[in-house]
Amino acid sequence: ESGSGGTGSTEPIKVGLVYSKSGPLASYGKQYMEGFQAGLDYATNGSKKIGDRAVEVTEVDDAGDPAKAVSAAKDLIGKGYKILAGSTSSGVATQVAPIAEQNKVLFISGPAATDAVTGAGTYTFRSGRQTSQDINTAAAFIGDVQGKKVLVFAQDSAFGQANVAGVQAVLGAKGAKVEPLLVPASATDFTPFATQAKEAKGDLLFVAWAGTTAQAMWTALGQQGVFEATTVVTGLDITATWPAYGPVADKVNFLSHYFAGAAGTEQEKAMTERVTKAGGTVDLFTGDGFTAAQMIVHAAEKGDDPDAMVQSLSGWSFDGVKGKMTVRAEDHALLQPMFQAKLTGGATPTAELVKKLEADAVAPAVATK
Amino acid sequence: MSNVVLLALTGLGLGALYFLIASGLSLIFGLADVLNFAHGLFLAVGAYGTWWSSAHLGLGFVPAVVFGVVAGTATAVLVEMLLIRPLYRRTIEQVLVTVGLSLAGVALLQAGFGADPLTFPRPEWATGTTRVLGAIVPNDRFLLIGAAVVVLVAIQVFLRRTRFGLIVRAGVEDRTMVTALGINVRTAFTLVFAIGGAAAALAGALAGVYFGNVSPGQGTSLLIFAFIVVVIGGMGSVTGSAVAAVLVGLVQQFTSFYAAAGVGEASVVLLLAVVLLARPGGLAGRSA
Amino acid sequence: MTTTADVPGTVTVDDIRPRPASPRTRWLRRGVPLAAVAVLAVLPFSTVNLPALLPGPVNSPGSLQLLAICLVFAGLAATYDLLFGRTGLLSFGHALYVALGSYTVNIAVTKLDLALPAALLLAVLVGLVVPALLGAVALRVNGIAFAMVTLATAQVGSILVMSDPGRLTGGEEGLPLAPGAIPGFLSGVANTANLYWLALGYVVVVLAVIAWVVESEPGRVWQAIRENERRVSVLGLPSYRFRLLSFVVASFLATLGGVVHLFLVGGSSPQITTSNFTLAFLVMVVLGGTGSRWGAMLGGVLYTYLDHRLAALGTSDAVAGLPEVLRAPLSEPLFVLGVLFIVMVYFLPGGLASLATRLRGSSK
Amino acid sequence: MTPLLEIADLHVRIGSSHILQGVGFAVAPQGVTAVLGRNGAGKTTTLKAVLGIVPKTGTVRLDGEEIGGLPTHAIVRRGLGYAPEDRNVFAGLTVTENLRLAERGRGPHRYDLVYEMFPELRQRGAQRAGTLSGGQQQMVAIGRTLLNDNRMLLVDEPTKGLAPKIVTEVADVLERAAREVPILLVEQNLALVRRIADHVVVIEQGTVVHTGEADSLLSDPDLTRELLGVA
Amino acid sequence: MTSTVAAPARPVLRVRGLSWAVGGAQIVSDVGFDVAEGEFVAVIGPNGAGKTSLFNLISGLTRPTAGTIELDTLDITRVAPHRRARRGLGRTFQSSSVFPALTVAENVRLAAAAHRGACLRIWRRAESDQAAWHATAEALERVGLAHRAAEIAGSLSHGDKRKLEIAILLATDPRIILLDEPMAGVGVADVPALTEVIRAVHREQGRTVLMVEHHMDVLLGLADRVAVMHHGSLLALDVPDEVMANPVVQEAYLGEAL
Ligand SMILES: Nc1ncnc2c1ncn2[C@@H]1O[C@H](COP(=O)(O)OP(=O)(O)OP(=O)(O)O)[C@@H](O)[C@H]1O
Ligand SMILES: Nc1ncnc2c1ncn2[C@@H]1O[C@H](COP(=O)(O)OP(=O)(O)OP(=O)(O)O)[C@@H](O)[C@H]1O
Ligand SMILES: [Mg+2]
Ligand SMILES: [Mg+2]
Repeated sequence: ESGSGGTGSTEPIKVGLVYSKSGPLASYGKQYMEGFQAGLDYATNGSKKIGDRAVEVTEVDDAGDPAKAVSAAKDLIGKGYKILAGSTSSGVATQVAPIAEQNKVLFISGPAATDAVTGAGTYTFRSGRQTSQDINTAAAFIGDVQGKKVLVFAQDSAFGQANVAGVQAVLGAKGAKVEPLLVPASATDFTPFATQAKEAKGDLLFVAWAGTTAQAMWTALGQQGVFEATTVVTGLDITATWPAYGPVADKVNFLSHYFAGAAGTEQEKAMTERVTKAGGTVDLFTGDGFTAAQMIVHAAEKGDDPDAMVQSLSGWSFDGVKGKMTVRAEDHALLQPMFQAKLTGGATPTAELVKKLEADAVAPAVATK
Repeated sequence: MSNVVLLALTGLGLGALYFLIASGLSLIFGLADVLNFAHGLFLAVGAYGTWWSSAHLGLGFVPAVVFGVVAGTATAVLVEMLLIRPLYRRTIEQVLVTVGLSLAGVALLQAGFGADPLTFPRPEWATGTTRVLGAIVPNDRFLLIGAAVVVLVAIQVFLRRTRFGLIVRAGVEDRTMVTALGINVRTAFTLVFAIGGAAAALAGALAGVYFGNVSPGQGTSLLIFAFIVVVIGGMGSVTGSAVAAVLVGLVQQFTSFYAAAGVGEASVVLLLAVVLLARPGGLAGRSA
Repeated sequence: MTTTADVPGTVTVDDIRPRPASPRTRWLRRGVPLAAVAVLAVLPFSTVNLPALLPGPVNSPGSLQLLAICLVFAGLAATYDLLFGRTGLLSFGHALYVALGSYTVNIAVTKLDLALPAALLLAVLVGLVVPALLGAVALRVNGIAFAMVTLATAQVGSILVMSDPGRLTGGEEGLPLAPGAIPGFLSGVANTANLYWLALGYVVVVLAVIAWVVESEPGRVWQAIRENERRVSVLGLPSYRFRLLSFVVASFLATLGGVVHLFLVGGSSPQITTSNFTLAFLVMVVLGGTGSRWGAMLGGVLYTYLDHRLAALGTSDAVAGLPEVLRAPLSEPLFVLGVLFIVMVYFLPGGLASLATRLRGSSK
Repeated sequence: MTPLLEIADLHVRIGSSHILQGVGFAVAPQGVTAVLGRNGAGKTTTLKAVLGIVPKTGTVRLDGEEIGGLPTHAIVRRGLGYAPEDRNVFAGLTVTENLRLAERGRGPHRYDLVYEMFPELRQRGAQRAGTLSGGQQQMVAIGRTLLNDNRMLLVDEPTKGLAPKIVTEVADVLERAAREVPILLVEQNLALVRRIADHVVVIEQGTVVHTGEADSLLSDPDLTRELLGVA
Repeated sequence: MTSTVAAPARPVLRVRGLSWAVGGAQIVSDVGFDVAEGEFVAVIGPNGAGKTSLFNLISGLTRPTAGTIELDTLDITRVAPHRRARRGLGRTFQSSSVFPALTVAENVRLAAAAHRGACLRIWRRAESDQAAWHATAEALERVGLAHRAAEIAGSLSHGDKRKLEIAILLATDPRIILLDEPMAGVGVADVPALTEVIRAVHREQGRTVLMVEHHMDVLLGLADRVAVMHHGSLLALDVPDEVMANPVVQEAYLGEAL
C-alpha cells in the first residue's frame, strides 16, 4: 500500500498505461506512447518527477482485447496504482471505465473516440477528442444547413451508427435533412453504394469510415463520380493512410482531430522536438498521449487521493498541443479546438490546414447519465 | 437497369475473387485432406510479395505479381515439407499446425510490415472504369474474372489430364495403399500444396488490386467466405467452387444492396444451409 | 457348447466386464480432482510470490483475475471437448454460445433493467433453446459440412452483434456491464477472490457434468457415433438425437461459461463472437489432448495463460534488448503463441494429457 | 533352387502386442506358396511386414538384396504386387482410375489380361469403385497386381466373398499367373490351396509352426487337424 | 422373371415389387417374396447380383425406388433404420462394421443397451446396467470371443471381427436377422463352430434368418429355402435341392465346383 499521499512522501507515483502495443491498433498505440513520453517530459520539465516523487510508468499491452485490458487494470489497481490511462480502442475504454469507477481510481482514456466515455463517471476522463466533435467540425463545412440534404455514408457498425446519430443530432437540429446510407460491415465491394451516394444528390456527403477497406471505398466513390455531384467530408486518419485516397485526395474536405503541424502552438513545438529526438514521428494520436501526460501530472500534484485528483482536473483549463483545452466539469468532456484540412501532393500527400475551429465552436452537448 | 448490370458485373468480380481464394483451399482440402487455415498466410505472402517487389525492387505490375506468386508458392512448399508432411495421418494436428501458422504468420507480417494498410501498386488501366450498358464498371473486376477463368481451366487440365491428380485423389483415401502400389505419394502432396499456394498467392495479389492496399488481416476476412464457397461447391470440387463462388458473389451483392443491412451475410448463410440440407455433399457432391 | 473359444467353460459377467479399478486407482481418480479443487479453493489465501509466473502474489487481484480467466477457459475448453473430443462433432461456432450467455445476461440487466436472477434465468432458457434450434438444423449434416454450417451461423451471430441492432449490443465497442447490476461482492478489485471462486465453481460444475455424462449411456453412444455412425443407427439408436443431446449439453455449459466470463471481465465484447475465438477452443483442446479427462482443461489453462502473459513477455526488457529481426516478431504475442503451438504439436502429439502416459511409460 | 524371398527373424510389435515373434521362411522362385493359419495368427501382418507397411525388425531379402529398410513404395517398385485382404480399392475413383493408378513404369500394362479375366471390370470402367459389390472390388484388387510385370505377387485371401463360380475363375487366374510369377498367397479356402499351392507355411500365434510341400500337408489328415484344426 | 412362392402361413417379412435404381442403373428390380416366421432363407447369387443391396433396402439404409416392405404386416418402407432395428430387425455387414476404438465387450454391451432402450437416459451410468452385461457375456461366449473381451475391437484380426459382428447382433436380440456373408474371412477351422452358432441362434428362439453366403456347404446345411438373385431380380426361391438342380443357377452361380 502506498502511503497516505501527503506531499511529503517520496514514493514514486505509479501510472499504469494499458494500451495496444500489438494487435490491429498497434500503430495508434505507438503514437500515443511517444506522445505520452514527450508530454511527461514536458510537464515535469524534464525531471519526470512531481515534487520529490518520481513518476513510474508501467506499460501493459492489451492487444485491443477488452478482456486483457480489464485483467491488466485489475492487476494494476490491486498493486495500488491510482492512475490508469491508455485505451487505444473504444471497446477497451468502455470496459475499463467501469472498473475505474468501481475501484475509485483515476482513468484517463486515450485515442478511443466513442462518446460513451464522456460522462461515464466521476473518475473517468479523456485525453482525446470524441465523435461529436468530429461531427461538429464537419458541419462547419457547409455553414447554414437549413433545408440542406446531408447524406451520412458509413459502415453499419456501432461507429457508423454513432456517426449517423451524431449528425442527426447536430445537423438535424439545425434544420438539415439527414439521411443515412449504411453499408454492410462485411461488404468489400462498394461500387453500388457509391452509385447510390451519387444518385442521392445530397448537399453534403459525410463519410464515416474506419478500417482497411477505406481505400477500396474511396476508389469506388471516385470511379462513380461522387465528387462531381456533391461535397464530401470525412475525418483525416493517420498519415500512413493518406496515400489511400489516391487521385481523389484533393477533392475531399477533411475534418481533423490533429495532424503534424496543424496547431502551431508552443506545446506542439515541444512535443515535436521531443518525439523526433526519440526517433518517433508526430501523428494523429501523438497529441492524445501528450495531453494525457499533462493531465496526469496536473492531477498527481494533488497527491495519491483520486478524489482530489478528480477535483483538480474537473474544470481545468490548460494550454495543450492543439491549443486551449478545457476539461468540462459536468461530464469530463475534453473541450478542444479542431481542424479542417486539405491533402495535396499526389501519391505521397501532405496535409494543409484550412481552418482552426475553436473549442467552443465544436463542443459536444453535455452528456446526460 | 444500369444498377442491375453493375450489380451483376461487380457480383461476378466478387465471385471471381472468392473463387481465386477458394480454388487453392478446395484443392488442398479435396486432394490433400488438409483443412488449411494457413491459406490466409499464403494469400498474404502473395500480396506482400507483390507489394514488396514493386516498392523495393521497382518491378512493374506483372513481374511483381509473378514475384508474389513465386513467393507464395515457395512458402506453401516449405510449409508442406517442413510442417505438414511429418504429420500425415494426423489430420487434426495438421489443422492445428495450420492454425498456428495462421496466427504466427499474420503476427509476423504485422511485425515486419506494420499493422497499417500499405498502398498497393496498381497499374493505371486497373484503376480505370469501363461503361457497360450505362453502368460504370471498374476495370479490375474484369481482371479478376479473367484470372479466375484462367485458374479454373488450368487446374482442370492439370487434374484431369495428368496422372498426378489421380495419385493425390487416391492418396487422400488410402495413403498406405498408394505406396503399396509403388508410388511415392509424398511428392504428389507437395505439388498440391505448391499449386494451392500459387493460386492463393495470385488471389492475394489480385485482392491487393481489388482493395487498393494490403494489410496483415486482409486474408482472414475473405477466408470465411472462401470456406463457405468451398462447402457450397462441394468439398474438393474446383468446378463446384467456381459455381458456388459466382452464386455467393451475386447473392451477396444483390441482397446487400436491395435488402436491409445485415441481410447480405445472412443470405449467404441461408444459401449454405439450403444447399447443404438439399445436398449434404454440396453442389458438386453426390446427393445422399 | 462352442468350440471356438479358447477359454473353456461358461463365461461370467465378471470375466468380460472391465476390471473394477484397483482401490489405489479409484482413490487416485476421486482423490486427485478433489485435492486439486481443494488446493485451488484455498489459493486466494496464499501470499506466495511467483514473480516469473504471476503478475503478483497469488492472492493479488491481478493474479487471481488471471487464474480465474484461466479457469473459465478451462471449463469452456472442456465443453468444447465434449463436442469435439467425445462426440466427434467439429464445430466452428462454439463461440456463439459463450457470447450468447455473456450478451443475454448483460443486455438483460444493462439495457432491459431486469433483476440479476431474472437475467440468469433468461440465460438458462436461451442457453437451452437456441442450441436446440440451431443444432437441430446444423446436425442435419455431418463432418466438415457441419463445421461450416456452425462457422457460418456463428459468423452471422458475430455480424449481428457487430451491427448493434437496436443499440443493444454496443457493436464493435462492446457492452460494459452496468455497474449497479451485479451484487457488491462480485464487483470491485478487492472482491476478485469471489470472482475467482465463481470461476472455480463453474469449472467444478462442468467437470462434474462431463464426468457424469461420458460415463452415462448417451456418453457411450457418443463415443460410438464418433467411431461409426451408420452402425449406431442399425443398432436401433437414433444417432441424430444423440448428437443433438451432446450439442445442447455442451452449448448450454458454454452459455453458462459466457455468463461467468461476463462477470469476470465486466462486459461483453465482440471478440468473443469471432471464429478465432472458436478456433482458440480447438487449439486448447488439441493442445491438452482430446477426449481425455484433464486434457482439455489443461489446454484451456495453458492457452489462456500464454495468451495473457505473452503480452508481458513482449514488453519485457529481455526482448527489448534483442536485435530488430528478433524483437519485432517476439513482441507480437500471437507470433509466439502460434509458434509455440506448432512446436507442441510436434513434440507432444496427443497433447498435455499424453505427457502423463509418457512419463509413466518412461519410468517403467 | 535359391529362394526368391527370404524372411528371417521377423518381429512386429504394435502398441503393447507382439504380433510376429520371429517369423522366418523362404519363398521359392516358382509356384504358389500358401500361408495358412487361424484367424489372428499373423498371416496378414506377415505380408504387411514384407512390404514395409507395418514397422518391423528382422531381415527381408528379395533375390539376395536386403529390402527390409526401404520405404514401401521402393519395395513395391522392386517388383512386388499386392492384393490386400480388405481389398483397399479407392472408393472415390472409378474402376478405370483404380487400374490406371496401379500402372507402374513404362509398361506395357496388361489390360488385356485383366479384362480377359474379369470382363466385368471393362463394363464397369466408369463406376466408382466404392459402389462395386464386394466381389467386384476383389476383382479390382487382383486386377491391379496383374497389370504390371511383377517378380512376385502377395495375395491376401483373394477368394473371400466370391461366388463359387468366380472362386474357380480366380483359382484359374492365380494358377495361370503363377506360371509366370511366384505367388505368396494367404488363403482359408483349402480346396483352392490344394489345387494351386506348391508349398505351405503355417503360422500360429506369430510364429511359423510348419513349412513344407502342400501335398504332404494336405494329404495327411492328422497333420491338417493338428495344424489347421480341420478334419 | 419373378417367382413368388406361395405365401407361407404367417409371413413376418413381406416384400413386394421392390426396386432400386441409382445413377441410371437398375440394381434391384421388382423383387417380391414372403418369409415365414422362424424360417431360414439363404440368398445366393453372383457377385454384384444385388444381394447386399436387397439387405440395405430391407434394413432401411437405402430407400427403394418402388415397392413395399412389410414387417409383421406393418408397412416399413419409409421407416428409418433405427426404428426398424427397434422392431426386431438386425443385420450384419459384408465388410465388418464395428466400433474400432471401443473394446470388444463395449461394442457388444452398447448393442445390448440399445436393445434395452436405455440409451437416451443421461442420468444412468452405463456401467451399472447388469442385464446388458449379462447379454454381452452370453453373446461373446456364443461366438467364442469372450477371451478377447478387453481388447480394442480395431486390433482384432479379420476373422475375429466377423465373429464380433455376430455377437453385436445377438446382443440386440433381434427377431429377424440379416446376415451378409458371415463366413467370409473366417478361418476354416472356425467355420463349423460358427455355423453351429448360427444354427443355434436360429433354432433356439425361433428367429427368422436371411443369410447371404457363398460357402455352399454351410448354407445347404442351414437353409429351409434358397433365394437366387441374378442381375437384380429374384431368379428362384425354393428348397435347396431344387435350386441346386436348377441349370440356370449352376451356369450363373456355381460353375464347376473347385
Ligand atoms: N493395428 C493393430 N494393433 C494391434 N493388434 C493388431 C493390429 N493389427 C493386427 N493385430 C493383431 O495381430 C494379430 C494378427 O493379425 P493378422 O491380421 O495378421 O491375422 P491373420 O492371420 O491375417 O488373421 P485373419 O485370418 O483373421 O485375417 C491379431 O491378433 C490381431 O488382433
Ligand atoms: N451406389 C451405386 N452406384 C452404382 N452402382 C451400384 C451402387 N451400389 C451398388 N451398385 C451396383 O449394384 C450391384 C449390386 O451390388 P451388391 O453389393 O448388392 O451385390 P452383391 O450381390 O451383394 O454382390 P457380392 O456378392 O459381390 O457382395 C453391383 O453391380 C454394384 O456395382
Ligand atoms: Mg488376415
Ligand atoms: Mg454383397
